[in-house]
Amino acid sequence: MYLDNSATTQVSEEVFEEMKPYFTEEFGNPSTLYKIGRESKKALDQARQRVADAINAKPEEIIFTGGGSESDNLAIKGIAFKFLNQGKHIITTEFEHPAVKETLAYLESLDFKVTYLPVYENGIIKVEDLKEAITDDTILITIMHGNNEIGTIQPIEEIGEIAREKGIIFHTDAVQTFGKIEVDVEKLNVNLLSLSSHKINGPKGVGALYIKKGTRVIPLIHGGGQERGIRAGTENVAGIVGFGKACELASEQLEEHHEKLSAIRDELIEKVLGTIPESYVNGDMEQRLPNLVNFRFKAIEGESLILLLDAQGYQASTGSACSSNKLEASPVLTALGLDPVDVHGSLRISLAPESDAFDVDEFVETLAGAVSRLREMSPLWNQ
Amino acid sequence: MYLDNSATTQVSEEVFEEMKPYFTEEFGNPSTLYKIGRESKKALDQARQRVADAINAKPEEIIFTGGGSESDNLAIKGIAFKFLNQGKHIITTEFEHPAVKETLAYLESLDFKVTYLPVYENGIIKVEDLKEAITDDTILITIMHGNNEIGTIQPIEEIGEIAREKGIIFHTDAVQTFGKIEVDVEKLNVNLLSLSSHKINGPKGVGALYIKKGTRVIPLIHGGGQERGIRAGTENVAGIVGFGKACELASEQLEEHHEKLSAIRDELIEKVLGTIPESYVNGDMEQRLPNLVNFRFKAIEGESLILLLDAQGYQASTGSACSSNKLEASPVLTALGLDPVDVHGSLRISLAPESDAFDVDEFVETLAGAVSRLREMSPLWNQ
Amino acid sequence: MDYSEKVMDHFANPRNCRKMEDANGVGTVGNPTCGDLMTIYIKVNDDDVIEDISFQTFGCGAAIATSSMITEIAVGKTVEEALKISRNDVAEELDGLPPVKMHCSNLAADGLQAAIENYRENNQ
Ligand SMILES: Cc1ncc(COP(=O)(O)O)c(C=O)c1O
Ligand SMILES: Cc1ncc(COP(=O)(O)O)c(C=O)c1O
Ligand code: FES
Ligand code: FES
Repeated sequence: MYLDNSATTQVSEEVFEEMKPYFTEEFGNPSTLYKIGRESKKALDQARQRVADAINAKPEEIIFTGGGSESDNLAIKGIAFKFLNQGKHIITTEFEHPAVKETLAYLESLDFKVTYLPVYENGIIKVEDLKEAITDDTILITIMHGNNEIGTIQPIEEIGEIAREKGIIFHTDAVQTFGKIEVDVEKLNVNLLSLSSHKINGPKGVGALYIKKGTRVIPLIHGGGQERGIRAGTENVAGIVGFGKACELASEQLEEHHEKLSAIRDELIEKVLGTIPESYVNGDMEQRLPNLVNFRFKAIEGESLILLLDAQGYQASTGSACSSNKLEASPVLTALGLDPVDVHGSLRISLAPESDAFDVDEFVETLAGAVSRLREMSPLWNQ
Repeated sequence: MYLDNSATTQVSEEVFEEMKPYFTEEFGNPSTLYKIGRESKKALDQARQRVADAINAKPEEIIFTGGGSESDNLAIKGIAFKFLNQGKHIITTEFEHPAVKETLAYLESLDFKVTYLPVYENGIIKVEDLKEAITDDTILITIMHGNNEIGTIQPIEEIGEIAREKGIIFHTDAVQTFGKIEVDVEKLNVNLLSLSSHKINGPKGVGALYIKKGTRVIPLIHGGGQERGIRAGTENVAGIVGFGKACELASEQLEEHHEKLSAIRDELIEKVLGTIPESYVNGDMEQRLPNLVNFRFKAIEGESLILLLDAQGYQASTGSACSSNKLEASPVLTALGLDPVDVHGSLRISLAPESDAFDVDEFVETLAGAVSRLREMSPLWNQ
Repeated sequence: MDYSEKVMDHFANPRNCRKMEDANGVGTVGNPTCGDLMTIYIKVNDDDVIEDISFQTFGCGAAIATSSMITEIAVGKTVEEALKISRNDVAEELDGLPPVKMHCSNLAADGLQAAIENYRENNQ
């Protein structure tokens, strides 16, 4: 049972069927004049329309990229370098995805100033903090929509209104929310919004950046005139077609999936907290994604928990240092102000629409067994 | 008959078969710990080995990207921004691909100085010019291996030796040569070398940058630690697997294809020049790609020629202004010093290994017919 | 480039494409350096009606199709009427042109005007 859909998802059969012809048959370069090229161009246009429809944008506001990370980089560097001589202050949160965080760290090395808003114990910023942080030098606010580790959702609409009033450009990373909850660029009041295909049952290596009409960015990849000159390179036609289809399916099924997944999630939370002593949920209980829950278990370490679960057929992830190649505790959980020891005992479960077969009782039993086995080994556990 | 393989190629059946499982089955994120993630990681490692083997590099010197344009941008901006305070002079040629050219134009707007070496009528730089252009401020030489419009090949080995002697970093764009002639990073003396998958019967939206051990670049896409921290983003596993397979096949068949394609090309040149009056070949006749030839016909315009050929079942391309969305005559042909009018009468034919069925006589007959029809309509043709 | 069927038809089977030896008005517009050159020939009769019209064009598909189309539109019209043929008329008759190719229809209308001007100069 795959329970790590926030890391990546399976390409659905419907999406793959739609992509297939674009490898060995309809392989034309969309920039070419003859029929096979024009067919590729048409496929791109259709995909662009589908992505636009899914977020209530216009097709010409969609720029296809090589993934969510590239979209974030294009948005942030694109604005920073555009406004190079007009202001150097950027506002963000303490717990953005590395694609945002590391980009900002790089900009700091180029003398940009970045304010990191606190996210408090519930993993949500306070709008008051944002208001106070804004200065005359602020050129960009970049605040993620849904957090990838704990699933909390920021008040994007409100932030967007403030940004608009002050005339500041606003970017949000909607990679985790898109396809899970409504993402409507008009309602959210954003100038820029990042999407990634492989989180919604589309192929890896494709993403998009929504760029509101009138907002201008410096390209990240210069070259040919593809994507209105904003992103050069021969288009990944098959991947873009797959992404378009995945967007269409995700939009159509949004409500149905929301209901189904949040019901499973709630059952899971109830049973875990009821069965396993000293277990907690990280982040706000209301403003959260329907498909994701991040647990915390006292006195155990995440990587070992994950390995035990994997051995029993459940694939999940942790924010623990020891699971990544960096050996540094999850900055997201650290930002919540958790005791560093507790940060290591986290487990992220993220569901997919196809998680129907997920038997919560069976899983909670396995999980409880694994947790108590690890606790028996742990010198930190004295209960 | 598709004769535009320098624009893009068909994914071969063998490549597609190899990619297939990585969409709906082996969909794990290579950064994850459990089995399905480790399988993806293994697939990445194998692909990296294959790409490395194909250019005589080490696997850790290969960084996967979203295509040739991204590779060029990563190489050039990566070095320019790394050496920001040590020098601001870059040397290139007059007729690079837009992914290099536009990147350099952007750097010029940031106060970098760029020297554009002339390519003369034969489309090849003079090494003496390069030597003279080098200053104490030169941080990078970027000169393409094979030109994408006329197929001429630059003396990369020699340039590499000069760069090495002077301690200047050297990048080459080998997107068009790779898989057509030998590309050996050791022999070529390069620090950085760009590759693209879709030019060698691999999928679109994947490429690689070879970065010689010891050469350091600033990432273009910051974020997670993928690709040794040099290129963030969840890896396009299926695409990379396809690229790896395409590299393996291209290397295995290099000599065989070289022989076959250059024989067809030579026959084509002989028959076209022999049949069609006032027809010419653009660029050097010796230092050239085996699979590409660029013709020039007096008094006709390329786009109309391409449309006529398409109507007869042949897909090819032109450097004529009127075919692109930019309406600006091919800078490559202009760089050769051709009369601007002649630039418009160009036709690029690029073959693929699967071009066996290409009947040269039949094609030349069609081409001759199309050329004379257009000449009859042309006010510039008075013979 | 998405050309309409009509554009492709006029491109592949151009009407009135020839040099006219006995024309009494000839106009050439465009610039071969930019990839287009168009010559329009007209023969105007004593009633000021364009009795015969032809063209020669060096240019893209749209340039050839618009030349061909304007000869069809203009034939049988008086010089006064022909002068009113606008760029848009040509594009519309061809069921539209891709945005980057709109200037090619300018070329055709300009070519016809130049031919008429030349005719008037010849007959002053
Ligand atoms: C010489 C050269 N460099 C770079 C590129 C760009 O590669 P890609 O289309 O994969 O971005 C191409 C092809 O378009 C090329 O021919
Ligand atoms: C919130 C968030 N932003 C950005 C990304 C990066 O997307 P990609 O892996 O497509 O580069 C991810 C996922 O990895 C994410 O969860
Ligand atoms: S305890 Fe082994 S890596 Fe942390
Ligand atoms: S003649 Fe140049 S675009 Fe039509």
